[in-house]
Amino acid sequence: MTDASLTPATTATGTRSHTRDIGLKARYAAERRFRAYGLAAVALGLFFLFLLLGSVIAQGYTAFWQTSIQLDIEFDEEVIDPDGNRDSDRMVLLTANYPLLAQRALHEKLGVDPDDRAARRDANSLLSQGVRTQLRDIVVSDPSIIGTTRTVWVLAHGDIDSAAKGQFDLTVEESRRRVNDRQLGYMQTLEEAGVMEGRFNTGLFTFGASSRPETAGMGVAIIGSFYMMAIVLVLALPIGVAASIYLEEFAPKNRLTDIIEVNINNLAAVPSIVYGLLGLAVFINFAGLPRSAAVVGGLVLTLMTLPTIIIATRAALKAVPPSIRAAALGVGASKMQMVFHHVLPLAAPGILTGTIIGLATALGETAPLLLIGMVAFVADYPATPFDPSTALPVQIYMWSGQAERAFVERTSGAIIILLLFLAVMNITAIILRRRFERRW
Amino acid sequence: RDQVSVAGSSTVLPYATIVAENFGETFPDFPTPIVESGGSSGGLKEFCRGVGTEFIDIANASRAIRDSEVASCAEAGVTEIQEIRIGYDGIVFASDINGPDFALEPIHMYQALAAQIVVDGELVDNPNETWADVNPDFPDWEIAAYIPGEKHGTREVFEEKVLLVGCEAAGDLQARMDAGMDEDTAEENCYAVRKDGKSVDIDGDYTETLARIDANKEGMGVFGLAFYENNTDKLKVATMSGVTPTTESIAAGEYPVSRPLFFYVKKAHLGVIPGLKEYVEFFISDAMTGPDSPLAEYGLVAAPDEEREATRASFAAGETL
Amino acid sequence: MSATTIIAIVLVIGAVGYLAGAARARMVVGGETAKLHSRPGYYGSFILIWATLPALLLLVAWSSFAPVLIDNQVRDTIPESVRAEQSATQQDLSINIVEAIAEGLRLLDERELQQATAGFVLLRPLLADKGVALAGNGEDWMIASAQQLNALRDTNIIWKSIAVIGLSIVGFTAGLLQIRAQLRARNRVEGVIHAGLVLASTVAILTTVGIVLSMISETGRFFSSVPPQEFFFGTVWDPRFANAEDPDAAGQFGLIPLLAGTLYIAFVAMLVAVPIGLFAAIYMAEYASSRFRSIAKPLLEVLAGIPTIVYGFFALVTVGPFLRDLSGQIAGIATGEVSSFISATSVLTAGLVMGIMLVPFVSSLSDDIISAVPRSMRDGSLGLGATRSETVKRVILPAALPGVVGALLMTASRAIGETMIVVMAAGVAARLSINPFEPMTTVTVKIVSQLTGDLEFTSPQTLVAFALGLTLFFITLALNVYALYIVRKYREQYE
Amino acid sequence: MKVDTQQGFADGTATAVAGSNEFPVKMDGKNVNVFYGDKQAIFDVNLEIRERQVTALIGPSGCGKSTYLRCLNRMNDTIESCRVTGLITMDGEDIYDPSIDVVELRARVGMVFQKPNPFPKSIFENVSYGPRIHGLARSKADLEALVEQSLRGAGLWDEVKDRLQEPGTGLSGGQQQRLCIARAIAVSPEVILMDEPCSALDPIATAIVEELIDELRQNYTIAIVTHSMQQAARVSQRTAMFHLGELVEVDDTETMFTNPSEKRTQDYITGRFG
Amino acid sequence: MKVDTQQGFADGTATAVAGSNEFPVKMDGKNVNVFYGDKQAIFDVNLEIRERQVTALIGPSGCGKSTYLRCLNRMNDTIESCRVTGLITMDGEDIYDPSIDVVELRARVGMVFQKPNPFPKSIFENVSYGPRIHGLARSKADLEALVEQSLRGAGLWDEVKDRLQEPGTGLSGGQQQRLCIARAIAVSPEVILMDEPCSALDPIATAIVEELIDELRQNYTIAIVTHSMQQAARVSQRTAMFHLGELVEVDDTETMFTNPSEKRTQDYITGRFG
Ligand SMILES: Nc1ncnc2c1ncn2[C@@H]1O[C@H](COP(=O)(O)OP(=O)(O)OP(=O)(O)O)[C@@H](O)[C@H]1O
Ligand SMILES: Nc1ncnc2c1ncn2[C@@H]1O[C@H](COP(=O)(O)OP(=O)(O)OP(=O)(O)O)[C@@H](O)[C@H]1O
Ligand SMILES: [Mg+2]
Ligand SMILES: [Mg+2]
Repeated sequence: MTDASLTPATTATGTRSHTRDIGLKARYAAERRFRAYGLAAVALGLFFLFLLLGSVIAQGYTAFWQTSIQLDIEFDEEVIDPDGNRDSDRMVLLTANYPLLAQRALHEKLGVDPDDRAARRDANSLLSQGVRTQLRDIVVSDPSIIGTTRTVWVLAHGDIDSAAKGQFDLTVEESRRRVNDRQLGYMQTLEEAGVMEGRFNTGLFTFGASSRPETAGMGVAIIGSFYMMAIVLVLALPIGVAASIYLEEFAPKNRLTDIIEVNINNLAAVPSIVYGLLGLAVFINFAGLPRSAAVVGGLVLTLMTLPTIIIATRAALKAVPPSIRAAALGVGASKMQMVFHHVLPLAAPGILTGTIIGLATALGETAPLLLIGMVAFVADYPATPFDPSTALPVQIYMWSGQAERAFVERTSGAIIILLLFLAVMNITAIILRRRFERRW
Repeated sequence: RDQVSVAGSSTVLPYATIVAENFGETFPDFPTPIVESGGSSGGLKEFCRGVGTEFIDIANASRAIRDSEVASCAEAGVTEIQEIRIGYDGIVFASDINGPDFALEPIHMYQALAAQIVVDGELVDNPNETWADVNPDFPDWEIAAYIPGEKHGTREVFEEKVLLVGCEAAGDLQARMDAGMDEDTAEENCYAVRKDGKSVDIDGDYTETLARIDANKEGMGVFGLAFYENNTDKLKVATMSGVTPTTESIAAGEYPVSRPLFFYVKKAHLGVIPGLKEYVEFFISDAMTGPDSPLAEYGLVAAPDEEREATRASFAAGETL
Repeated sequence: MSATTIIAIVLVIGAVGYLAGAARARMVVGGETAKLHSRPGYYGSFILIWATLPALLLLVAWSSFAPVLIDNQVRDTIPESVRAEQSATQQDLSINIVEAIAEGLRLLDERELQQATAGFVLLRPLLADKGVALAGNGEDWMIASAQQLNALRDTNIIWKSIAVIGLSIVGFTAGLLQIRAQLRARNRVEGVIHAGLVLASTVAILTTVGIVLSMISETGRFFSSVPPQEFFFGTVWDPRFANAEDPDAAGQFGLIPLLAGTLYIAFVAMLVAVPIGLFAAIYMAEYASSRFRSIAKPLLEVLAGIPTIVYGFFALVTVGPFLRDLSGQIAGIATGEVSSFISATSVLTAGLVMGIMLVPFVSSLSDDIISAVPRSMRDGSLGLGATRSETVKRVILPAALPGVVGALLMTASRAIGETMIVVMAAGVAARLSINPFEPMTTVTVKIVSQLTGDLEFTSPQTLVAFALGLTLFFITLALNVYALYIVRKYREQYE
Repeated sequence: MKVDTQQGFADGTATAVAGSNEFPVKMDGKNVNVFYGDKQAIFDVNLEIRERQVTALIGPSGCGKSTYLRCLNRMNDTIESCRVTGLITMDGEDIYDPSIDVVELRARVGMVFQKPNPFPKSIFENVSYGPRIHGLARSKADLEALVEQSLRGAGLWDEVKDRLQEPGTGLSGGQQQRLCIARAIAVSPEVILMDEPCSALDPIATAIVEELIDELRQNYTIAIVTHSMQQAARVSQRTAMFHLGELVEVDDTETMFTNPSEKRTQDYITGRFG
Repeated sequence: MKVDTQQGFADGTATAVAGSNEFPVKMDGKNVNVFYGDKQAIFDVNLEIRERQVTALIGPSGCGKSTYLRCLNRMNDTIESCRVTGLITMDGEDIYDPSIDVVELRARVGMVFQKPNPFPKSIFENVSYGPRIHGLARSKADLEALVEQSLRGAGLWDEVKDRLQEPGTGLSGGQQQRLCIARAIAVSPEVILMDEPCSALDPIATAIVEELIDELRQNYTIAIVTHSMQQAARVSQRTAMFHLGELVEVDDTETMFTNPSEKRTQDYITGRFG
């Protein structure tokens, strides 16, 4: 021990007191600035979020209402089954001229002169062409209805829907509008009679793809996305966590693991469309899985999500303090037990965060699906993940390219639905994270 | 596989989906066909992968199949391909509804958009800044044209039917050839588009072009006729060579800028995939592609009667490429 | 018996095996489990693995090979006459019809079956009634083939069930016989888990191999028509227009402008995302109350989940015009002449919007990493009279640096791979420029547009997408190698 | 077990000062209560720390010594659930007063912790950290000199002088703790709080540190938590005895160890309870 | 500073055994060298740990005590850069032999670390973890009894019996370390390695633990690293003195402290070098 140790104290003696200048004012200013930057950053992030959400919701909330018309439809046997052989030939009920039933009912309601062809055309085009399937489904499910009159809400045409929501600029001259003045008059008549109103658009959730906005829905896409997310979750989470555990806890630190590590980081950077090429080559052309199927989409998205999950999981595993590992090993736990009993639970919040981010990215991804045939028009519900289906972002992407005005709001409506999906995932994650999160 | 599988051009996609949807409703026994988007190139590529249920049946295309593609198809065993022409797609120029009318000639577009034009006998980088520079009748708007990106088939039509024609009309093609270029080079040079930001390529679809015009009220965009007809309250269409684009004027051949749309069917699949034959027949029936059909209503320019008749006959006869 | 039933049975055997193994282990030592090498549960798992793993592997192998064998046998039933006139691909199609018929035949009852065997013409309406659509090209011989196919399938299923379930039982017994007190059951079970972990981590390698393989042949074709030096060092991207001096070339495929655009836009995006994200993370980890954090963090994460196409529209209709008009105003104030120096589509717009999207990638990951820095580090610094911000800047961030760098790398990767935002916000014009107010484009945009365009798919114009993809792949690979090196060099472990 | 208090005094008394009244009060706690959430850890403690003296806080594990010590430089502020009531003053000023600056306070009241917590940086940066943020060194040479002095002060210089740029976390436990002491004295605080600073040190290092503490006492006020009654006896002039969050007794160390007035103190220092 | 070894012996000799030859060798190290990367931390050490004895490892900070101790249950395996050469046997078996199951070894050779490292779980789970994975308790009641017994053994039972379900990390430093001791003895290992187990404990808890160590000696073999020569003298029967990675001397504790044969040992225990 030398006496040199005392010099700091002695040199400081004279000035040492709370008058010592430690630049407090500037440092506090810096502190406040720093804190303000932080708060500003969070606020900015949230501001952008709300700006985005606000604009989406403002544009899309109307999509949840669909203009419908209440008609008293007479299921006239003369129209449906003029020859009366519906029992022997099932095609009769399937191919009957159902739109005529609705048109007649509408003409009656509007008092359209049956001889005025132009007026009839205008009136007919108030109705969606979807009435055919709507009425057909009613009749096929209960043929005894033939001959009776029922009150049915039928969908209005997409243009009428847009007009009713005020999305057409009515100041432009009539010939430039999708809806002419006579039709506007009809609409007013129906509205005043209380038989035309915006009703909750359940079809948006249940219908499959359609070229007509009023009968287009996210049903197939929701199922497809659901299948894909389930596949991604079931495959990517365990594989990703297992790979991370191996790399972080078991793998010897050598060239090979370095290569794997670089590889994984790189896979996270590979543009998503390249995964589409991969999926096409491997899953469709090599493994022979069907095109347009959710299973292929799920596999492709799994591969795409894996790096994200692995990177986040490894970071989370790394953050578990070594003393916990030593403690577990010290009481004679095997490495496997150490990992599964102690390290993994402590890393769970981080893993969850990574998984959610990965899943969210996968949920919103379009480009790779383009190459495996999922950016497609699919009208029928997929029964299994092996049947053709689409996905939520694909539906958004496809609708966003449609010409009809009514698709504009539906695109935003679809985005809202996608965000709801996302919100559900996030809330689940928060709940799970709450349960796992421990500070030490 | 029990449903028809279609892939290809995004221009044909809306028509194909209308047909598919109606097909599904009209033939309840057959599942609704799957129609993929992905570009003519992507569609034909899938189409040419081979014959068998794991491959698609129909490729939609907004251009005719190329010889090299046919060859590549044949290599994979896709030898019998039936070509079906479904109608025409009109290409229109439109600007914001509140702007002035444009009476365009190809030469105006050429002078506004070409990378290089001939000024005083010299080939120089395009000096025109505003539409008024091109034609004093036009408004004093800074030139901002939203044209289809090079990936689009529409671009080619635009180049050949507008820029090249304009180039010739201006005498610039000749001037270039006089300057020592051979004809091909001169033509390519004619329709090379300026890259100084006055002309913006759009690789997305027409909604994007519309959004750009919404954002820049002094912009001029290229649209498909169908898209324009759905947005007549927002867009004002320009005449080309004095003709207003309508289905009628295009069908009559008066409006110059249009292109045919196609789809290609694997003959080998016809008897194998349930509903494929029916789908094709349904597609080319007058009920779908005739002048009063839903497709025409949507904006497809129906082919003349005799052409449709010929198409049907050729399909029924099983003619292949 | 369907595959799922077989799997279920095997799993049941496995479950029984688990119980049996544990019970047997206890029995061997007469209840004194302390004498066992491992806990009884491990013996149970040992049997579980023996009973299920080989059987399921067999099932997978069987299920992938048997259809090929069956297919061959069914092909043998194709009449000579047909075989003579049909090409191999046509036979494939015929087999397809046979399979459809076979499916349909299963739906028929005895009487109908009699009817059906009569001929295809009769069969078709019969099946149509059952909702099975058949194509028109069927022939009579196919019905026999279809019956043969059904028969083969039935036998196959029987044998498959017997073999798989048998193997499961054999495994069960074999496992049970091995149980001794000294059996290192835990080590064995952990060995299997370890193998599983190794297998999982090879997925990453396989993916890489798959990606390279799926692009390499097309890239080769591209380079056979376009010389590599023209692609890698070309400064003009204009694939449809040949260089005026060289009319033979298919076009100009200069990578440089795309690469420059990619890096430029990613750089601007990181310039936005890193400060916002990092500051947000710091605020949430160090200053915010846990309540605030628990609300703000998931909200910010929503930003990451919004599909990029939405951001694209946001850029197109909101941010782009806003910046353009703003620049007009500024120019107006500065020079008196209102001319926007920022285009509506520009590097700045794309970078800005992409940056917003990337904020949660930076913030969430960094927040977790920063929170993981041990408390004693904070105490040490605060105890010396450091302010919180000094503690963060000088102690916590350096300690968390490797993790944060990892998070940033991941973010940068996303920026480089992003497509939709760039398409809409920066345009598709491939230009070489250093002005951030003008449009540029990126490699990914061109990959997508060349792939999904209307150009000829055999032409270099389309094939270039593969070359671009592969190039991007190797560039990011090089970047990652470098990043790993940097992280290694500066890694400092705490505790 | 019998604890030999005599032996400790052989050293302790050598530096102890006769009357303690001549030392003014530096820090004073009045009716201090500390709560962790609902749980009270300190009950109504009144304890003064005298200037230029070493005050030792002793007591069984969990009795609140660390907690009380952490109140003195408001390190408890950093624990969200922790709440302090009562009055704690330094030179007569309420240190919990809103006008008091906690950073300045902590710069004046330094701290060495129970677990060594070097920063994951180089040894040099560990020590220079404090002077640097407070701007105590005018030049690089100044800083280097200051680092050397501090490391010498902590008896670590000879061991690390050749590897100042290596990470502080690579040192052994004892070396790490001495590094932390060096780090604390580098900012020359008025008061130094030490929470079992020697619990990870070997006797030789402990002796060095104890000697150092004794020297520091010339200029600084020191409060030290220790488990070793020998150590308390050796280095401190006043000793406070805690038990179950209460202050049992506080007195001159000599009195305390020879003639405690409380039964509990007596029992504790003779090892009779715990 | 003068260290009073006499005092320590008052306790130590009470339990010490006359001749140490009657104790068979439990663990034996022959020519042990340990490297951290290129840096050698242990040089050619030959040290045997005798059955049912307490062997103390002493020496100045950084001399390699912890490193040697960690070789004995192969905890060093977990440090990537660490390499061990030479032969270490337990009951005559080479513990570095590939056929040896390292998990089994660690179950037989328990460890208590320098820094308390409870799991971030409840107190009960902390203690019951070992017995659970080794299947040492047949029933829940068994387990509870075992936990209680272990906690009592570590002198912690009375303090935590009402809050067994609270997290172990919420305890004070000393309590945490005692929890770790309880956790280690809960699996009843053959050998217990303790790395400064008492450095965070107060004298009362230390006395309890020392008493415990003395009791454990009846059935277990113990190696303990300590900085306190009094402690070494009190609890150990054999003492090994390390310096700069070398084993300076090993002998019966009594001989070592009264009549060391090496000058360095003499100097160290009288506090003359470090
Ligand atoms: N962060 C905390 N949250 C809740 N309780 C705490 C916290 N820190 C300490 N305690 C409790 O407060 C009491 C006093 O703890 P403190 O650390 O002050 O004891 P100590 O006298 O320093 O003990 P030791 O000598 O073991 O360090 C203990 O009962 C402890 O469990
Ligand atoms: N993980 C490690 N990597 C590199 N060097 C290490 C590591 N652990 C210890 N050392 C070095 O090995 C030497 C011996 O360290 P060890 O921890 O065994 O000392 P010790 O005798 O236990 O000291 P203390 O009493 O301070 O705990 C020291 O010089 C130390 O710096
Ligand atoms: Mg304490
Ligand atoms: Mg040590």
